[in-house]
Amino acid sequence: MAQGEITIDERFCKGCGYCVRFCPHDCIVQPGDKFSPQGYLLPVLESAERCNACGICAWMCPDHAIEVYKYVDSEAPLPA
Amino acid sequence: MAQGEITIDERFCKGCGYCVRFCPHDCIVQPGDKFSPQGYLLPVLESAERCNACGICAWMCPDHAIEVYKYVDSEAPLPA
Amino acid sequence: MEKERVAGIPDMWMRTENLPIPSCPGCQEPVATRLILEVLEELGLEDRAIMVVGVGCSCILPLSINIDYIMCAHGRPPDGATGMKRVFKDEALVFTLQGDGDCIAIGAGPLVNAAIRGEKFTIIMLNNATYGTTGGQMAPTTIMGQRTTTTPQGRSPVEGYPVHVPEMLTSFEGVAYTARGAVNTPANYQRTRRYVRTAFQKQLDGAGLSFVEILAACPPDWHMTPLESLDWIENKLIPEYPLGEFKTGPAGAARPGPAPEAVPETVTIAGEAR
Amino acid sequence: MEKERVAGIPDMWMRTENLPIPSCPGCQEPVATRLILEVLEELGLEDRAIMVVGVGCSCILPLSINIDYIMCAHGRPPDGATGMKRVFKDEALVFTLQGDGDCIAIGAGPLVNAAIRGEKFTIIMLNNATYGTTGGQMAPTTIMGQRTTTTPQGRSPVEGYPVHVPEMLTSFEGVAYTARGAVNTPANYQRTRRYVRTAFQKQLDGAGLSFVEILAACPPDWHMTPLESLDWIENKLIPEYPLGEFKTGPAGAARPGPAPEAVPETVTIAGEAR
Amino acid sequence: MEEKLFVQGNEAVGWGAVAAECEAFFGYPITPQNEITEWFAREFPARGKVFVQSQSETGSINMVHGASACGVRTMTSTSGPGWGLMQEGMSNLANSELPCVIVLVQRGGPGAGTTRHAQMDYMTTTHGGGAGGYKNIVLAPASVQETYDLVQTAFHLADKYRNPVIVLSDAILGQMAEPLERRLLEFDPLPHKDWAVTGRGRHSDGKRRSISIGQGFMPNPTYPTYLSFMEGLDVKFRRMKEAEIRYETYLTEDADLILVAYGSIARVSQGAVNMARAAGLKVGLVRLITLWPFPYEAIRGLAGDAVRFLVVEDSLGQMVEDVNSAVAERSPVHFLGMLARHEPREMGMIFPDRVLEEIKRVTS
Amino acid sequence: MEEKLFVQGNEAVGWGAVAAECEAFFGYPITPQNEITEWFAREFPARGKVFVQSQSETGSINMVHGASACGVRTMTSTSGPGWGLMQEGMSNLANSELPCVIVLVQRGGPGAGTTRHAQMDYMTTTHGGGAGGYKNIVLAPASVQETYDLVQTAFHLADKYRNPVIVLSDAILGQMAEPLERRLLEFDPLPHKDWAVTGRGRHSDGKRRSISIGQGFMPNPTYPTYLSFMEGLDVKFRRMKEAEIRYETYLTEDADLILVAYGSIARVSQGAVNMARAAGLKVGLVRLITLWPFPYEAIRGLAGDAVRFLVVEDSLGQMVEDVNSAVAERSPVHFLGMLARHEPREMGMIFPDRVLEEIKRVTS
Amino acid sequence: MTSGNNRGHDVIMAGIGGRGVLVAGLVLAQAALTRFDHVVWLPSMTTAMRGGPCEAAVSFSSEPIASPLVWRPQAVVVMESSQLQGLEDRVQPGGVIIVEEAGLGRKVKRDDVRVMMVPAIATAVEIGDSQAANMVLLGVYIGLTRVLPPELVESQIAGKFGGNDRVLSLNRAAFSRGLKLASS
Amino acid sequence: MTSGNNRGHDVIMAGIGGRGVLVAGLVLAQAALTRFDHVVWLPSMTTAMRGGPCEAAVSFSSEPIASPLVWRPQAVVVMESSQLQGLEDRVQPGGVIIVEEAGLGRKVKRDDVRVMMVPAIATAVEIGDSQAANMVLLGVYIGLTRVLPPELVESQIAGKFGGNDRVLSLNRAAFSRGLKLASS
Ligand SMILES: Cc1ncc(C[n+]2csc(CCOP(=O)(O)OP(=O)(O)O)c2C)c(N)n1
Ligand SMILES: Cc1ncc(C[n+]2csc(CCOP(=O)(O)OP(=O)(O)O)c2C)c(N)n1
Ligand code: SF4
Ligand code: SF4
Ligand code: SF4
Ligand code: SF4
Ligand code: SF4
Ligand code: SF4
Ligand SMILES: [Mg+2]
Ligand SMILES: [Mg+2]
Repeated sequence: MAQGEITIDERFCKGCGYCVRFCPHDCIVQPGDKFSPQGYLLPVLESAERCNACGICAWMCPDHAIEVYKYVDSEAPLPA
Repeated sequence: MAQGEITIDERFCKGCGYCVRFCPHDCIVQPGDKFSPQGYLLPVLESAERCNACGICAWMCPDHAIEVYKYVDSEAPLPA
Repeated sequence: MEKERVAGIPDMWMRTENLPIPSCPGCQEPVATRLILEVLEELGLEDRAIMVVGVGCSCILPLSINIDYIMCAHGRPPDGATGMKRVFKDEALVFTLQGDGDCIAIGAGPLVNAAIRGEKFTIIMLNNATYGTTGGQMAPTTIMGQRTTTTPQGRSPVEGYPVHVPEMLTSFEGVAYTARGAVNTPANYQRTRRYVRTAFQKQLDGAGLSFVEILAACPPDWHMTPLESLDWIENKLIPEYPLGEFKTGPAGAARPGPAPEAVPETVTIAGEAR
Repeated sequence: MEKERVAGIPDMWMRTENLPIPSCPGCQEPVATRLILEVLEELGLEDRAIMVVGVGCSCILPLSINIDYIMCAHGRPPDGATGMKRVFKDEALVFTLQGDGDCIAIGAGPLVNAAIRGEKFTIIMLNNATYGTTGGQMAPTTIMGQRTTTTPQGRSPVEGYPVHVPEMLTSFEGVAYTARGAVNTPANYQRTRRYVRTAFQKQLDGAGLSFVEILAACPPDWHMTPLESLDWIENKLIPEYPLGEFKTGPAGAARPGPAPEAVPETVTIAGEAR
Repeated sequence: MEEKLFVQGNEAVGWGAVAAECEAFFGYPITPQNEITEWFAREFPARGKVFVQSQSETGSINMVHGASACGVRTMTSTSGPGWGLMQEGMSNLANSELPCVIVLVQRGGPGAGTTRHAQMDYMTTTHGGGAGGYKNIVLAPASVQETYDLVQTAFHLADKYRNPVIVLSDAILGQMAEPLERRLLEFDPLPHKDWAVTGRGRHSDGKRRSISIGQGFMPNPTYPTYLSFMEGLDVKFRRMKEAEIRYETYLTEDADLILVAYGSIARVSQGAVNMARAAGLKVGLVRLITLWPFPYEAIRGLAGDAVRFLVVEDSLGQMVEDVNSAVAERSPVHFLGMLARHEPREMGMIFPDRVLEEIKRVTS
Repeated sequence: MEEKLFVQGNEAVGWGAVAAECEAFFGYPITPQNEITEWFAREFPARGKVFVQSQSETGSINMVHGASACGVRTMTSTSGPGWGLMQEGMSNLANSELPCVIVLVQRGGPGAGTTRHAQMDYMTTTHGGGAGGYKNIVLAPASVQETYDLVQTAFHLADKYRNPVIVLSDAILGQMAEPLERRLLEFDPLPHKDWAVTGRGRHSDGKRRSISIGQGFMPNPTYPTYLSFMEGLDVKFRRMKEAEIRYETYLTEDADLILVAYGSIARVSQGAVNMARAAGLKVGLVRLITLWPFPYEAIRGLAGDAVRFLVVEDSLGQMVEDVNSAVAERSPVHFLGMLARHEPREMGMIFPDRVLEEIKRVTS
Repeated sequence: MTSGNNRGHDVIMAGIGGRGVLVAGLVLAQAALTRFDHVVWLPSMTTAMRGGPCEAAVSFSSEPIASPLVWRPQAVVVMESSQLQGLEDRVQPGGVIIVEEAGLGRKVKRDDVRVMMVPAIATAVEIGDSQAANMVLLGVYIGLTRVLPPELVESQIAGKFGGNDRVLSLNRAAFSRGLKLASS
Repeated sequence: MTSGNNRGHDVIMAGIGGRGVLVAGLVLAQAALTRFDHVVWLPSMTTAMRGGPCEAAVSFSSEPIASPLVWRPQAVVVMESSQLQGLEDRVQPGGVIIVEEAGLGRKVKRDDVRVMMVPAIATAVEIGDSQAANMVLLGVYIGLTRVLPPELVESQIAGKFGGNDRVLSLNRAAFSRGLKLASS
């Protein structure tokens, strides 16, 4: 069950794919047909149910394009 | 018996006393009352008979003021 | 369901007119910077921190960071930081953020002499193994065989060998701390964050110069995709530049204070000199 | 009795108009220079040797030395020597003769980067723990507590700590040899002469940068007599600056030639850059 | 050498250096001259020549110093901040009387300024720079072809006078591409560099050579004293002033307004002159090729009651001071500078149309 | 502050800095300014102020950069080769609009030249230096007292315009000792340095501050674009030109020959004027105090058919170019330079008697 | 003419850095070189920004070209719609404006020039890579103005990207799609 | 007068570096300061040589001193005989030349000035240190010219060398030996 969620701001994302690689729960994918206004390949949160709001995708995002939200009724402790 | 001798060029000597300190046979002294034209305290070869022309006073002289001569009938091997 | 924001754009990041960060896709300089901001926040130093940047891709980042900063000449952040730290002393936390070219090519003189003087600030060097800003020329950190626009055949011994700054700095008594980190994995990110925290702490303790190198991807100048760049860091850069702490002991603690040896006459009027 | 000249003014020394050497009484810079000349003679290099001096008391000595030389900017001999050695390659033996201030204060950038590039010449640094030429200011090599005109209370940690150049240089792969000698005793003289010979030999072998530091007395700026200066070398300088060889192994031999990793597109027209 | 290329001004520098048989290049990256350094990195090792990426511009100029002392032709290039870092070196080269070529691709200043075009280094190259009042010839090309040609000329003049020579390009000229014909220029023969430091064994007279930045305080046979050295430099600088002035006039004969400009802005100005002529205005152009020595006499000769001058320069006003000095109040001198750029961001430019506007304003 | 000292010009720099409440000095040894660095090493730490011996002059100027950004008064000093090494820094300071004072004690150039007196840095300080066409006020004292006074003035002007100010001394002035009265000069009040980088927590508005050498390419609220920055600098430089010209005339009213000189040579020239007047010759002197801005109008005002000028300068001819430009052919301009020194070694000097000789030659 | 070029053609291609606008200009210039003695290619970009505004001015003429700076070109090709602003007014009457349609929030106001709005990015994505949008626009420009025979440009494309098959066929395809768009 | 100084005294002391000529001049200048409002001490030395030529020009006057550079002094004091050469002709008629006699291979040619040859080094060695020759000559100069009362100079010596008894008594002794030599 989803413990959190993320948003990806398409104005800022440059499609590097780091979030895709580092999400420990493989929540994010780059479908390959979604482009940002500037022409970058956008990632999307595909498996939201696996997200535990660990924040990794946000720290590793070079463009500060990701915001991570934890569902408050979730009890899981957050790293860092 | 003297195996060699040295000359000290008074035009160049600046009286540092290095030759005096480093002669392994204590051949050189600075008498204290002999001045170069520029007013430096001059050293003199006092105990010439002990000189074995080792050359140390020459290398250690910062002013290249000393020339060392070896008597040719002397057999002693020279260092360096 | 209620939700709470737990990660995202750092509080100290100010986006100018909602523009994207002006760096290339996959550039890790903003990642390294983020980690520094986290440490500043953690230590509560936002109000006393002063950042000193030189010239390089990292010099545009402080435009968006909500702390005081100066940008000074290419290679000269240690000089600028010396001026600032000597003036402010304990009142400010002063750190430089420099590219590798800035820090150890044109900036080698300032760096080494800040180390000699045991200046009490922190240097953070971003090692991307190239000159990013000017389009990917060789840096002193470029690894053997790496192609750049000035080593089109790959760096060979004709151009020398990669330099290892944290290792080199260990020989200076005025240096309190050196380490090398990376941000190519979440684990390395956290580890490097600890290094930066320790480095700042050394400064707060007045222990001497503290130095952290951070490996950072520069995909366009490596002629790779961002993801390939991360692999290249793991497989090529880290083997050349091992991560870890290289000096942690206090500097200078063993030294007594001044014990004058030779007493010059006080001469107020100069004699001959060159 | 017949007599044969066995020692004295070096063959390569040209006295200008029978004037004394223009240095202070007891200055050991001419002693260190003499030792270099002996090695050049021994290796038969007089005709191929080129000396590069910076600015300092040693820069007037080559006026009297019968080999080709250039004097370049203060701290810049490694740059000048780079220019020369790259042009002449094996055809010349190129070495610098630099003061400590020249070499590691203003000259730290050129020195470190010559080490990074693994330049194939030799650097000889005269450590007299001060700026002799300008009248005895602090040098990076000034020892703790030593009084100079810019550390009138003695060097304290505020001014940092003495720098150990041969030790520092060991971390560079492009450096083939480093050593520290002295000329305060005949034995040290001979030992240092061997270091200089080895350093030149490393250059002839194309092994990389070779470096020899030589401690040398500067009596006036130490505010001592010449003989006191020699004692001070023994009792104070050598304990701070241990004599010996610090790196003797070949540099770079372990490195393969270029093995390109990343292949840039050949772009002849520049894009955006700073 | 008939090959025709389409290259950037910065690349033409490299081709010019090859034509001049330059043997060693030392450089440090800086925009907008990176194509120069990269050209040499690519092309010089392949030709058995020396390329070294220095650690800084101070490094570059001092490596050039060493290489020049060897007697080979050598050069560096830089821009803005890098030029500042070379000033001690420039002064030392002048003291040492070492020939070399420095290509300065101007960018906007001061400080880090911008990496874009500007003409803000006129004063520092012609009047200022480092300490000690030395002088150096400054050549200002206005096309890719002329960049190539003047690099050759620069090497010749450097050797002729044993003095550094500056080729003053700019970001527009350096970055723009034009066709280039690789022709070898012919120059008077030069004496053998008997003064070069090559190792004692290579000198025909068996006597050692030396090159020193301390000429004047370290006596040598040529200059036993400081004053003899100053006299020597004075004579040399005067000779340059007499022999090396270069400029071009364009439609000045009947002109009642004469534009004065150099480099890329001379091209812009020429465009404006063409437009003005098309509109029936009697406008001409003096294009400076040497900025130092400056053609004082020539400009003074053109001045007079019937003539006005308009200096066009992409700066806040530098060369205009020399034009003023040359004209000596014989004619009015107007100035159109960088504040006339078409837009406020760094990409703002002075277009020919803006110059035309000014021509009309001044002549009406 | 009534204390009267007998000190060298170089030491007067230190006392002037104390009077101006300078807080930080960064310097590197070089003759003939060593007494300055040593003075600060001795006196500043004792007063709780900052003294750092830098690793080079490039280091000095960049440490000054950092300290100035903190909002404190700060300075450095150097000579010849060291000045060359500061040129990138000067250009950066101008871009960053950072106030500071640089004391340049001129020595003979170019290159290492000599450590002795000369006036060969007029052009590099007033016209040239680093890249990018910035300007800075140059103050030229002519006595130990005036050195002290002008150091105070320099700090004031630096803060007033947020720009580096140069105090141009020379080896004679720096080394000679004269009585010094330690008087505090009064200046108009200056605004608080709200721009200083002190850490965000110290700003009253809670907003962060920044200082950058990239003004023009990195937008900031004051200068959102490069051109707005250029306009800002242009206005500032014009304001300096209008408000800050300083010079002194001596017996010029009835003079048919007017000497123009600065620094120690102005003193020599004044001696010559006195001798000439004693011999019945109508000779006067314009002594420049600001070399930049240059008193063009004042000199032009003195020019005319009945007047000649004689520029006396211990160089091969630098300031004479500006005098020529100012006079604009209204009067003949003669020049007496370093080639008139009394002997060829570096200790050769231009004595008043030699100047008198030239006065007689010119007026006869 | 306004650049003082007597007999020739001036075009400005504008976009943002890293999207190929300079290369497109260069291909054009090199193609022009086979027909004209005088050709200038002048790139220009910003200092501070990766991905900031960037343009290439290309002039070709049978007579010497005085000014490399072109104030009033016969044509502008705008690859990033935000760039239209500064360029629209500068095109000579009777000239051509070609503009990327993505992101263009408004119409071109000029009515004394030919205007074409082109879905270049979309077309390029269709072909396989948004990076080829530059060649689409170059194709449109050549198709529309016919200042040079398309074959000349095609052979330059072949020369430039010959080393990499994928890139070459991508660019070729993009260029001919552009030509087609122009004639449609 | 020739320096443009209206009412005062100019003296040049010359020697070689490191032998105290500058200090002797400074002691004189500081002594003069207690009597005159305007005093200039101007040292000068060479760049390249330890032990090269070196001189101090001292001027004092009741009126402002224009030129610190003195071409025609009232007196010269020559501590190194080789320096006489350049200075001999410059002394004003009626002035004074004081010169170290050691190494002086010739007579002073001027007959319009007072000349005194002094065995200063020898005298100093006699007292205990050749380094005190400067004070011997200063004593001779003061004794001969009486430009200042000897006590003023003596108290400067006391002030300057007060920190070191041996040096102080050496310099004092040298100065008074100089005074005596002058009156003999
Ligand atoms: C004195 C000077 N020389 C050269 C430059 C041009 N320049 C700007 S940044 C840079 C190097 C950048 O490399 P690095 O420091 O490694 O930073 P990166 O861009 O890789 O982050 C250079 C050479 C400059 N601005 N100033
Ligand atoms: C750029 C520059 N700065 C300063 C100087 C002045 N200067 C001459 S030699 C020297 C330092 C000498 O010290 P060191 O290198 O240790 O040599 P030493 O005289 O002790 O042998 C200095 C600072 C100079 N010549 N050039
Ligand atoms: S917050 Fe963690 S789990 Fe959620 S998407 Fe990001 S990386 Fe994956
Ligand atoms: S890490 Fe950030 S920039 Fe990269 S793809 Fe993910 S959201 Fe986009
Ligand atoms: S040669 Fe040797 S033994 Fe003879 S005096 Fe010299 S040091 Fe003594
Ligand atoms: S070592 Fe040389 S200079 Fe020193 S006292 Fe002996 S001879 Fe004289
Ligand atoms: S060039 Fe490299 S370092 Fe610079 S912004 Fe791009 S990726 Fe980052
Ligand atoms: S100052 Fe020192 S290093 Fe220089 S000549 Fe004198 S003793 Fe030698
Ligand atoms: Mg880098
Ligand atoms: Mg030293």
